[in-house]
Amino acid sequence: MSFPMIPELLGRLFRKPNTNPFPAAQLPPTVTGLLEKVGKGEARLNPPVPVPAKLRGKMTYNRETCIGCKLCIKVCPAHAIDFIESTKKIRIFVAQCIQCGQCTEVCPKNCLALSEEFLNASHDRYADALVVD
Amino acid sequence: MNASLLLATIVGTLGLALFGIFAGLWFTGIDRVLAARMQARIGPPVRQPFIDLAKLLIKQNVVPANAIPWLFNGAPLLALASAITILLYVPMAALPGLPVLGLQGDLVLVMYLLLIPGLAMVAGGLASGSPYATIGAQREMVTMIAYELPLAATVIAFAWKLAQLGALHPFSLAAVAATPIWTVVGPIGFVGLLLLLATLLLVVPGELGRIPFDAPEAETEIAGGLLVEYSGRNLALFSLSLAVKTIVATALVVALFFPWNFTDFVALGGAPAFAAAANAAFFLLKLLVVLFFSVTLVRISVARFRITQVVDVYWKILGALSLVGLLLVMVDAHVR
Amino acid sequence: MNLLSPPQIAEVLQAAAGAGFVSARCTEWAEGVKGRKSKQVWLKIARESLIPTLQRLVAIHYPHISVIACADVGAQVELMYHFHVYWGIPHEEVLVTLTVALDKADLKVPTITGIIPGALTSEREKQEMLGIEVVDIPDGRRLFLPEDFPAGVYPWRKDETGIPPDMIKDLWATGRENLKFEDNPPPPAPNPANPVNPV
Amino acid sequence: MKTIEVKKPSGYATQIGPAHPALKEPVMFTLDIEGERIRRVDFVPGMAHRGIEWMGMRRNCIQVMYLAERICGICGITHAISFVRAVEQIAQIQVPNRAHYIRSIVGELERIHSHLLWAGVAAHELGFDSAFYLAWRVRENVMDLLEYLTGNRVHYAIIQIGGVRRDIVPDQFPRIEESMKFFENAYAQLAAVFLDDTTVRMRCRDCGVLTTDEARELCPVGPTARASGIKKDVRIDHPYAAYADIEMEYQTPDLLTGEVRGDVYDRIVTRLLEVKQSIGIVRQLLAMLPDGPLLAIPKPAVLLAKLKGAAGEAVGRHEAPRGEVMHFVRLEAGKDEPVAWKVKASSYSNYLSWIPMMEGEQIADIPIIAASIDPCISCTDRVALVRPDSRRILTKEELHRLSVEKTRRIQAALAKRENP
Repeated sequence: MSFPMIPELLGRLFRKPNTNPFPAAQLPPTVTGLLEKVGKGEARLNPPVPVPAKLRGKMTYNRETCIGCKLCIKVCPAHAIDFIESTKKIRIFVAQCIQCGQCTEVCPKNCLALSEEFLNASHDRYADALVVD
Repeated sequence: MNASLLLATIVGTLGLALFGIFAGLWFTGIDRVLAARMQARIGPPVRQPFIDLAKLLIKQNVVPANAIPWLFNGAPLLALASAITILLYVPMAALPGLPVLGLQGDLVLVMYLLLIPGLAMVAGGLASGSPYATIGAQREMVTMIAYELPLAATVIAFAWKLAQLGALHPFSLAAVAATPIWTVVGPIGFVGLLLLLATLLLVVPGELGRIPFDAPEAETEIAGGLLVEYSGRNLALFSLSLAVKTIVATALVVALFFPWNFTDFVALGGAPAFAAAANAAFFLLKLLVVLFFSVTLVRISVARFRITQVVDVYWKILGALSLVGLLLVMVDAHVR
Repeated sequence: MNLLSPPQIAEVLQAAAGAGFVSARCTEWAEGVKGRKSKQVWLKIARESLIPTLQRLVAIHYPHISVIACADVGAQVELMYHFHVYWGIPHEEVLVTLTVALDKADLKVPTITGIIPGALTSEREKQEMLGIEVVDIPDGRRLFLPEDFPAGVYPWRKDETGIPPDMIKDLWATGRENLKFEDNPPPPAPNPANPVNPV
Repeated sequence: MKTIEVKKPSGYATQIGPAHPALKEPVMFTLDIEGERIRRVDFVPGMAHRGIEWMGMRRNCIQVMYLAERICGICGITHAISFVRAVEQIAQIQVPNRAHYIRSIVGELERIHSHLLWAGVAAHELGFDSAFYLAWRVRENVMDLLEYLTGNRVHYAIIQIGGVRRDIVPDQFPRIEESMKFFENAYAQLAAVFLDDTTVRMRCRDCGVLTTDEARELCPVGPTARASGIKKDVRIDHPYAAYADIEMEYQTPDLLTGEVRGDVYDRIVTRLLEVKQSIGIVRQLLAMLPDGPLLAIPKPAVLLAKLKGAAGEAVGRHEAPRGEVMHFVRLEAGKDEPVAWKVKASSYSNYLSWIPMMEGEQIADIPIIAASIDPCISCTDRVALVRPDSRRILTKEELHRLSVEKTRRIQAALAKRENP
């Protein structure tokens, strides 16, 4: 009869939990209430887990250097990039983008890059924060 | 029964019901937080069971189409009521007026009353008409039958010892509270009592349906088993009955094995109310320690048993253990 | 046991295929610093000699069936039975692919679950995805498609029995067409046969 | 197959799934049970079928590679490596050796993370939640390492046709070595919790047995086959990537327990042995990492042009954590998209072995037996079929309106029932 879990459990009783309490340790009464307090500086959100250097997050797009060659549209697996005929520029929908970074490699003018911004959740797929153009 | 005794009984019952529910929910909360911390998690706030209860009470109470409505709705009430009635018989920290019906009932009655919440869940499960609930009901009955043997052996050991010491009512809880069992046995009896304590500590998870004996509500096998069709107020009543049963099961262990009070160790001169409060606090502490070792630690350090293994463990291993404990207590009585 | 080289395997299977034999070729592919070669044998055979060739292959070494692949090549549907022999011996595994071409008028093929029960999943999938009838398959029910999937529609076929355009939903375009950006008229409907939300 | 003859015709049918706490993904088991004993089991997959092969035949090869990577949430790189190797054989692209080594290293790290994820899920199926938290806590280390090396915890996007897109540079070696050391002593603790624990042994020994000849006939792959004593491992049988350069051994349970019984316990043993083996492989490959270019054809545009000219068919294989993954690809000159693309995931071959495992067992064992082959149902379901209703796509507002209407209807019905 052996129960190897017991020493591990009792040991853990006197150590800090492993969970990173981002954004808050317990669920606040109302999330919007908490966010307002944070806005007014009365409350503070716990920081997320630190992110490594070359994390593939939200797209960034330099509109000036783009020449409208549409190569990025050709390699994008997720149809995340739309071409704007009138201005010969592109528009990227972050909600569809799968952060593969293939367009950043194929672009002859290097105007596309992946930032380290990963907090992109939103209720509206086409919110302003989620459309890069 | 004259009017004042009737009035005292009613008030006592209401008080004990509130205490059972309130302390039960607090202990469930503490149990969840301790379990979380031991698994390196933050865990919910300690008042989480109260929040769950409030949420359940405002949720819709769905009665399935092919269920038997009166039995389906009656079972949770029966479960809660019977769990509270057991509280009336269990002695708690020698507080005046407790146990409310201490003179009428004894250990055998408590053993039978312990079965009624389980039977109520079985009735509720069978009445809800879902295949998962039927399987859960079968398993609950088998679990109840299984843990009767070690529980009975332990109770008989106490009664035999008290009868041997010449007690008038060997099964009565007052007699058990009066003579702490550890002081009246020799070294062999001491070992026997240790075996019986271990058995009773492992019977508690069976009574409460906690891992490793939670086959009736096995979440990953039959999706909540007995309680799969319950929601809203009915589920709230069942969770309350489980909370009260937590107090009952641990109070039984404390009443049998640790009947001492705080005042036995430290002579408190002050007002009797102060001594009563100290005793009550000491009693709650004893409950918590028993809860930790018999429920919290056990339910996170082992996996869930199949129903056949539950019967094997209770009849073969714990059954043998408790019978050996009983024999040792008997042998000890003759050797001294 | 003595291991046959890929050409020898091709020869032995060609003999077993008899009249049904069409063509065979062996290929190799090396990877890594040491350049150890992995070996493949590709055989094209007729439907009738599928079972005898497979029985001969079982005699060489009990094969592991990976999957029955398929391709719609216009007039015919080709089934590629991918087997592996000499598994269990380090670096010696040989891929043996038996390609059976069935013309669309008569899409029948004998089941091989008698010899290798593990092929049942593959055969059931080919039945529902290509409309092939596997003769005396032990369990011919649908596998991946829902029961109420329209009969007569076979998703992997490229002809008219394939997926009709109106069943295609371009989910990535959902909601994009009625977006109003100041400098951007809505993009054209991506699939003319399936007008996206012609509001 | 092991068939159970049953005297009494009693018993009734019950059903587990498609949505059930034990199943992490939708698959439906229909069971003929008698009391607690299972007489006959039938399963219906296909609820998570997303039409990836159909979509693949309408995209060029670079796009298909990222599509392949998303067939499975846990073993993304296995599908990417298999597809890419098939296309490279057709287009005759020789991949530089450094890329082979990096592919194998990330493949082995993914095996560690996948096996630990499985160990946690299996513990949860047994009701042993502390082991679940322990396994997933230990797994966080390799997830952070993968995020450090490839920029993302799950979908690594490190594979490209003709090589890899990111390098593992020497100043990342200490971080990798530190993780491998962490995993060595974590392995000892996991082995104790999962193998020596009495209750786990009570639940898993001789439960869900797949005998050796059943395993040979039904052609399961990966740990499911090796736990029944079948020596089948693509990394050893089929020389590819960096695995051709190192010596490895088939991980069967007798290496640790001295016997092979083919039950759930042996599958736990096989997977834990593989975690230990993977640690060794990663260290070996890091030591032998050759230098050289990362990509045979650096510019994607040039690569696309070359692929457009390629023609032929080939098979790409890789040993996924759950077993052999195989992609059959056929390209035609002048066409961007593959003419034929057949994906065979490991659970595709392991599905059939559920039947002999479950017959004769108790209901309580279904979750752990179902989980013991580590099913990846999203891998195996790949065609999405939307109900062909004639109406157009429902926008969010319309869906919201429909659900509000439905709630009103239910409330009206309830009100009518309360006071008819």
